[in-house]
Amino acid sequence: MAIKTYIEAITDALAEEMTQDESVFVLGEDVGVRGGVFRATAGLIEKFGEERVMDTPLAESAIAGVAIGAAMVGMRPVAEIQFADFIMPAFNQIVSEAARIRYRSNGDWICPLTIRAPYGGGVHGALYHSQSVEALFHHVPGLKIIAPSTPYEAKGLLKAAIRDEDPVLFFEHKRLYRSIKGDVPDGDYVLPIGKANVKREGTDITVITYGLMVHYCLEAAETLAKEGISVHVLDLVTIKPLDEEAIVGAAKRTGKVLIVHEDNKVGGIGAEVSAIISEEALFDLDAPIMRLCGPEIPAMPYSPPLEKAYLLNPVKITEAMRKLAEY
Amino acid sequence: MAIKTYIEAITDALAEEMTQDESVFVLGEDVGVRGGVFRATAGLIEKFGEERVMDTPLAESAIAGVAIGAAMVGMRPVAEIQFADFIMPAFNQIVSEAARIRYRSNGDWICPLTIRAPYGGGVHGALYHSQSVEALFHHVPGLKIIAPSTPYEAKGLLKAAIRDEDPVLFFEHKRLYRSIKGDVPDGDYVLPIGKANVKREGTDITVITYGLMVHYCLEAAETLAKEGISVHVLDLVTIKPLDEEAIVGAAKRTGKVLIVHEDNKVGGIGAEVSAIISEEALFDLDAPIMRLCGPEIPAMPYSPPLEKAYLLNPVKITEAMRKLAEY
Amino acid sequence: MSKHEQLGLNKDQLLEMYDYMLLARRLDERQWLLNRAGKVPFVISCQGQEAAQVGAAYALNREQDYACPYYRDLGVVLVFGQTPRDTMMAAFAKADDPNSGGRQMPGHFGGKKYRIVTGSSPVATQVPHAVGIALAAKMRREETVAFTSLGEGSTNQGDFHEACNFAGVHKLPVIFYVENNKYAISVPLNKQIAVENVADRAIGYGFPGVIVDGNDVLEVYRVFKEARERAAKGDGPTLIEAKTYRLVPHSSDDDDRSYRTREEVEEAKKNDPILKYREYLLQEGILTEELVQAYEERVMKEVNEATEAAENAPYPDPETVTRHVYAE
Amino acid sequence: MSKHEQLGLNKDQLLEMYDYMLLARRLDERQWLLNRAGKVPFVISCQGQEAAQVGAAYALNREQDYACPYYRDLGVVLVFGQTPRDTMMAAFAKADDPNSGGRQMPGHFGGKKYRIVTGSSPVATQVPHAVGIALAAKMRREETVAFTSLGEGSTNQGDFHEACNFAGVHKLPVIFYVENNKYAISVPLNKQIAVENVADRAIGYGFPGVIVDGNDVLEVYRVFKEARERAAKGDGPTLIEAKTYRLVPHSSDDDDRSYRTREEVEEAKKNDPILKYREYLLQEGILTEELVQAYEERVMKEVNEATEAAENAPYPDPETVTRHVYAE
Ligand SMILES: Cc1ncc(C[n+]2csc(CCOP(=O)(O)OP(=O)(O)O)c2C)c(N)n1
Ligand SMILES: Cc1ncc(C[n+]2csc(CCOP(=O)(O)OP(=O)(O)O)c2C)c(N)n1
Ligand SMILES: [Mg+2]
Ligand SMILES: [Mg+2]
Repeated sequence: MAIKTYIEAITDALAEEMTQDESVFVLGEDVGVRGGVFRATAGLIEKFGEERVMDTPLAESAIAGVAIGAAMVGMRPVAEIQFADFIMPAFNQIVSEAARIRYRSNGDWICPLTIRAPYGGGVHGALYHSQSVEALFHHVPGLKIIAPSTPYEAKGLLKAAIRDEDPVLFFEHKRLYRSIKGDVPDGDYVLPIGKANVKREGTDITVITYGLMVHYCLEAAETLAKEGISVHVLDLVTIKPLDEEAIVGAAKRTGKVLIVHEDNKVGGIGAEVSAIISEEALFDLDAPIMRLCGPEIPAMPYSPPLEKAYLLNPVKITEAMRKLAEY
Repeated sequence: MAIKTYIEAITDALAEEMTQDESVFVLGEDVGVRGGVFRATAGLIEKFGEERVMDTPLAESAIAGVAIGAAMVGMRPVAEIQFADFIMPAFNQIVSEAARIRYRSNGDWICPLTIRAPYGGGVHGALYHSQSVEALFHHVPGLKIIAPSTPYEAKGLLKAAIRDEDPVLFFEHKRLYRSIKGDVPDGDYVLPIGKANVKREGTDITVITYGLMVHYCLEAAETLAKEGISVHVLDLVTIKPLDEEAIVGAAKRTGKVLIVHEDNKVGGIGAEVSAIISEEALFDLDAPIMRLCGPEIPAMPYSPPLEKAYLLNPVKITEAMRKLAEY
Repeated sequence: MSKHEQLGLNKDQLLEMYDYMLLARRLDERQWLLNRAGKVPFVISCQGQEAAQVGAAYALNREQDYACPYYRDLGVVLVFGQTPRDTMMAAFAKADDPNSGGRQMPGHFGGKKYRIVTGSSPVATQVPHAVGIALAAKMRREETVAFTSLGEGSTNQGDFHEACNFAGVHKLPVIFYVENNKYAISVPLNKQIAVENVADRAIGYGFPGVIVDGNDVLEVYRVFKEARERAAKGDGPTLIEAKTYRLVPHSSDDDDRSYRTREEVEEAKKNDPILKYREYLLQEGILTEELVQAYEERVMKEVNEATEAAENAPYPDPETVTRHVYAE
Repeated sequence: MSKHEQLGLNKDQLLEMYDYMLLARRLDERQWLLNRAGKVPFVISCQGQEAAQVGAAYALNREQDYACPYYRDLGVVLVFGQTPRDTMMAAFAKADDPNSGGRQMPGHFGGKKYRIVTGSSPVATQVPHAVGIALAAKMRREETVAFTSLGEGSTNQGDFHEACNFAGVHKLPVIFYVENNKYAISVPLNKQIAVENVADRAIGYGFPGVIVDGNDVLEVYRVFKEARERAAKGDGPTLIEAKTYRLVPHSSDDDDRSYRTREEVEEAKKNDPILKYREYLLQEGILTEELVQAYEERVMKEVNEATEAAENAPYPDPETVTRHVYAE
C-alpha cells in the first residue's frame, strides 16, 4: 500500500499496462515530451519511447479515428483528449464508429479502445475547460463510461478499461487530480467495470452521485451525522452500464433518494438513475426523487462569482439532504 | 384548410418563410436541383434560385458552421442534414458553438439557426439511416428540439423554428413524410415551441410519446377503448424544452404513466420525462412509471426480421398499455 | 513490349482481373433487377468503376494488407476474396452475409477473414481507421499496407483531411484512394471542390498525389503497385485519384435524370472500362470471342447460383438482434 | 521610394500601427505580472505575433469587415477597437468585459460593436463561421470581408478544411489567416504537419496561398491589402500564412522549458517584430528617440489606468449566471 494522488494513480496504471502489454500505447496532444498538460503521462516517453507515447497533430477526430483503426487490428490504444470539452469533434468517430463496430460487423470486428479525458469544473476553466460530458454519451449502446472518484478506483478501473474488449470512455475529474490522495495497493489489480460502490452506510436518506461530488456528499453527510441524520452514499463509479441493482438497493434502503451531479440536470445521468428507481422501486419511496445538479446553462462561466454560482458545494448539498431528510 | 402530407407541410413552411423573409435560405446536400433526397425542398430552387437553395459540399460540420456564421450576422439559415444519423460530424459546431453563442457572449451575439433532419426507422434504412438522435442533444442548454407528429404541427412549428431567435433542431420522422396526411390551415400560422398536445383524452392510463409513436399509441388506444380501457395520450411535440406542466398534468390525471419512444431507453427522452414526474407527482402515482422503448443496441438493423424486432408497433404498445392498466 | 508485359502481368492474371470486373458488373446489374422486382430494398453500384477498383485491389498484397473500402467497392472486395454468394447474401440481408449478418445495408463491406475492415455509412470515417491500421503495422514492424477509398465528394469531410495529415506526419504505409466519378449524388464536381484534381490535395500533406485514368485497369494497377512499394519501403502515404464515372443512379433510391443529361451518361458509356479492357485483351490475343462468351456464361452461372442460394437462405433469427453489443 | 510610401501609408498611420503593437505587448506583459502575482488566473499571449496581427487587421475595413480572431489576437482586436480597459476587464473577469461579461477566459474575444465575432476555445470552429459571414455578405451584395485567424496546429482540424473548401467552391470574400508560430503548445511543426508551408494547403481549395514574414508589419499589411481587394472584387478567398514565433509559454499554465531550448527562444527574440518595426521607423525618421519614449509612457499610462479600473470594477452579479441561455 502507498498513498497516491489521483493523477499518480492514473500515471501508474498507464505505465503498468504499457509494461505488461506491448500493444498498449498512448496518443494525444502534448502527451509526449510535455507529459500531458495535466502531466498524467509524465515520464512515459522516457520509459517507452516516442512511438508508444505519441504526440499527435491537433485533431481529435483523427486521434479517435486512428486509435479505432489500430484497436481493430489488435493494438490497445489509450487516447487522451486534452480536455473533455474537446471530445466533441470526435463525436462522430466515437458514436458512429467505436460504439457500433462490434454490432455492425455481427461480432466479427472489435474495438478495444480507451479514451481518457479530464472533465469537470472548479478550476477557473470557464465554459470550455470545465464541462461534464458524460451525459452526451450515456445514451449510446456499445460504449462504457467510467468516472471514478478515488485513486484506488481510478487505477483499478483504468487498467480494466485498457483490458476491456470494448470502447471505454474514462473521465477523470480534474479537481481530483491533486486534491485527492488515497491508499493504492502495490502491484497489479483490476476492478470490475459496472459496479457502484457504497461510500458511506446510512439509514435516513440515500444519496447517489459520482466524481468530485462524492467527496462533497461525504462531507455533507458528515455534517448531517452531527445533527443525527444518517446518510447513505452510493458512488456510481461506472456511468455506463449503470449498476441497477446497487441503485435500486440503495433507494430501497432508505426510501428517500437525492441524486447529485455537477453536470446540469435535464437529460443528465440523474434522469436515468431516477427513471430506474421509479420503474423498480416506486412503492418503496417515501419522498419524491430529488435531483440536485448544475443549473441549465450551456456551461460554467469563468468569473469567480459566476463559477461559484454554478458549482455545487458541501453547503448546498447539505441543505438539499436536510430538506429530503425532513420530508 | 387543405389535406396535406407531412412532407408537403414542410415544403410549404419553407416556401412561405422564404417568401416573407429575404434572409431565410436553405442549405444542405442535394437540396437544390435534386430537391432533397426525400424531396422536402422540391421546387424551391425554381422559385428562389440557387443562392437561396444552396447545394453544399458534403461536409456537415461546414454546413452547420457556415450556417452559424450567417445566422450571427442576421441571416435565417435552414440547414438540412440529409439523414439525422449524419448530424454527428456537426456535433461540435452544434453543441460547442450554436448552443453557446448567446450565453458565451453575454447576450451580445445570437444564433437564429434551424437545422432540419429526417430521423427514425422502419424504412429499411439500417444502422445509419434509421437513428433517433434527439436524446444526444436534449442535455444541451441553449438548444431547442422539435419533433412533430402531424402535418399541422410540422408546418406551424417549422415556421416558429425559423422565426425563433435561438438554434432549433427540427426532426422529421421519415416514416411520416408520406404516410401521414392531415388538415393544414391555408396561409400563415405559427405554433408555440415548448407546448405538448393532448392527442386523446382518457382516464385510465397516461401515455407520453412523440413522433411516429404518437400514431402507434393512438392506434393502440383505439384497440384498448374497445376493451373498456381509456387511454390519455400526450404528444410531447417539443423535446426541449419539455412542457413540464403538461407532463405533470397528464401523469396526475390517471396516476399511471407509460412513456413510449422508438429510440432506445437508457438516457433517452423518457428518462427525463420519468424523472420530472417522480420529482413533481410521485404521490399521485398508482403504478411504477413504465418506459417502452427500442432495445439497447447501437442502432436498428437492416434485415427485415431484425428491423421488426427493433421497432415498436401498435401490438407491442397495446400489450404494454394493457399491462399498465391492469396494474 | 505491351503494357501488361511492362507491368509483369501474365495471361492468367490479366484474365483474372477481367473476370473480377465482369463479375462485379453482373452482380451489380442483378441487384438492380432484384430491386426493381421488389425483391431487395436497396442497391448501391460499382458500375463504371470496376477498372478503378479491380486494378487497385489487384496490386495489393491480399495476405498482408487491409482494405477499408467504401460502399461502391464491390470490385475491391471481390479481389479481396468475397464471393458472389457473399454479395447476394448481403443484398438479401440474410444471416450468412459475411459483412454484417444482414445488419447493414448492402455495400457496407467487412469481413475479418478477407482482411476487409467493417465500414459504416457516414462517409470518410474509414479514412482515419486505415491510418490507424497503418500505424499499427509500423509499430509492429509488419509489412502491411492499409488501403482506403472514398468518393471525391467525401474528400470534403474533415476526417479525410485529419487522416491524411496524420499519415503524412508519421509517414505511414497507407494508400488513400479517391474514386472521382464527378458527382456526389446530384452535386456536380464544381459545386463540391474548386480545383481540377483532388490529387492536388496531397500537396498539403507532404506526400505524392497521383492522377490515373480510372477506365484503364492496367494504369490503375501500375500506380497502385508503385504506391504500395513506397508504403512498404517506409516512404509513406500516397493519394491516388482515379478519374471515373458512375454509369447508373447514385443508388436504387436515386433518380439521376434531375441532375444530369442522358447524353452525358451515354457519352460516358463509350468509355465503359470493361469494354475498354476487353478490347485490349482481344487485341493482345489474350481474350478471344469464344473466351469472352465462356466468361460471360460462367459469371452468369455464378450470379444465378448465388442469387438462388441467397434468396433461399434463412434470415437472421430475430432473437439475435440484441447480440454483439459488448463482448459476450 | 521607401516601403511604406509604396504602400501608401502616411506617418500617422505608421505611428498608429506602432502604437497598437506596443499597446498589445504591454497589455500582455502586464497580464503575466498580474498572473504571477496571483491576481488573474490565466493569460494567453500575443507576444511575438504583434506585427502579424496589427499589420493584418490594419489592412481591413473596420466599418465593413468582420473579424473571427483566435485567442492570441490581442493585436487584431485592438485595431478593431477594443480598448486597454476592455482587455483588463476580461483579464479580471469583470462584468464590464465586452467579450463575455467575464463568462469566458481572457483571449476569447467578441463584441458586436467592434465587429468582432464571439469565439470559443475549441480551435478552428471560427473558420466556418467566417465563411458563413462571407456567404451572407455575398448574398446581400455587401462589400464585407470576413477575416479569421488560427494557429498552424489548428489547421489540422477538420473544420479548417471544410471551411476552406466551402469558401473556395463559392468564391466567398474571406481571408484565412494562419499565424504559424512553430508550436502547438509543446508539439513542434514537424509533428504537426508534413509540409514546409501551411500556405500550400490553399492549392487544394482553389485559391491563392501566400506566405509572409510575420515579423514585418508592413509586409503583412501589404499582403492583406491585396487579399482584401481580391475578396471585395469577388475573386474569392486567400489563405495567408505568417511565419512568426511565440516568445512566451503557450499560456500561464504552460512551462515551455520542457519542449524548447532557451537558446532557441533567445534567438527568436532578436527578430522581435516590435524592435524591427521601431528600427525601421527610426531609420525613416518617423520615430525619434523622444517619440519612442513618449509612446512608451503613454502606453504604460493607459495600461496602468486600465489595470486599476478593472481591478476595482465589480464582478458580474452571481444572479446573472442563468441569463442569456435563450432570448429573454
Ligand atoms: C456524413 C455523411 N453525410 C451524408 C451522407 C449521404 N451520402 C451518401 S453518399 C453521398 C455522396 C457521396 O459522394 P462521393 O463521395 O462523390 O461518392 P460517390 O457516391 O459519388 O461514389 C452522400 C451525400 C453520408 N453517407 N454520410
Ligand atoms: C479542439 C481543441 N483541442 C485542443 C485544444 C487545446 N489547445 C489549445 S491551444 C492548442 C495548441 C494550438 O496550437 P496552434 O494552433 O499552433 O496555435 P498557437 O497556440 O500556437 O498560436 C491546444 C492543443 C483546444 N483548444 N481545442
Ligand atoms: Mg462521387
Ligand atoms: Mg502554433
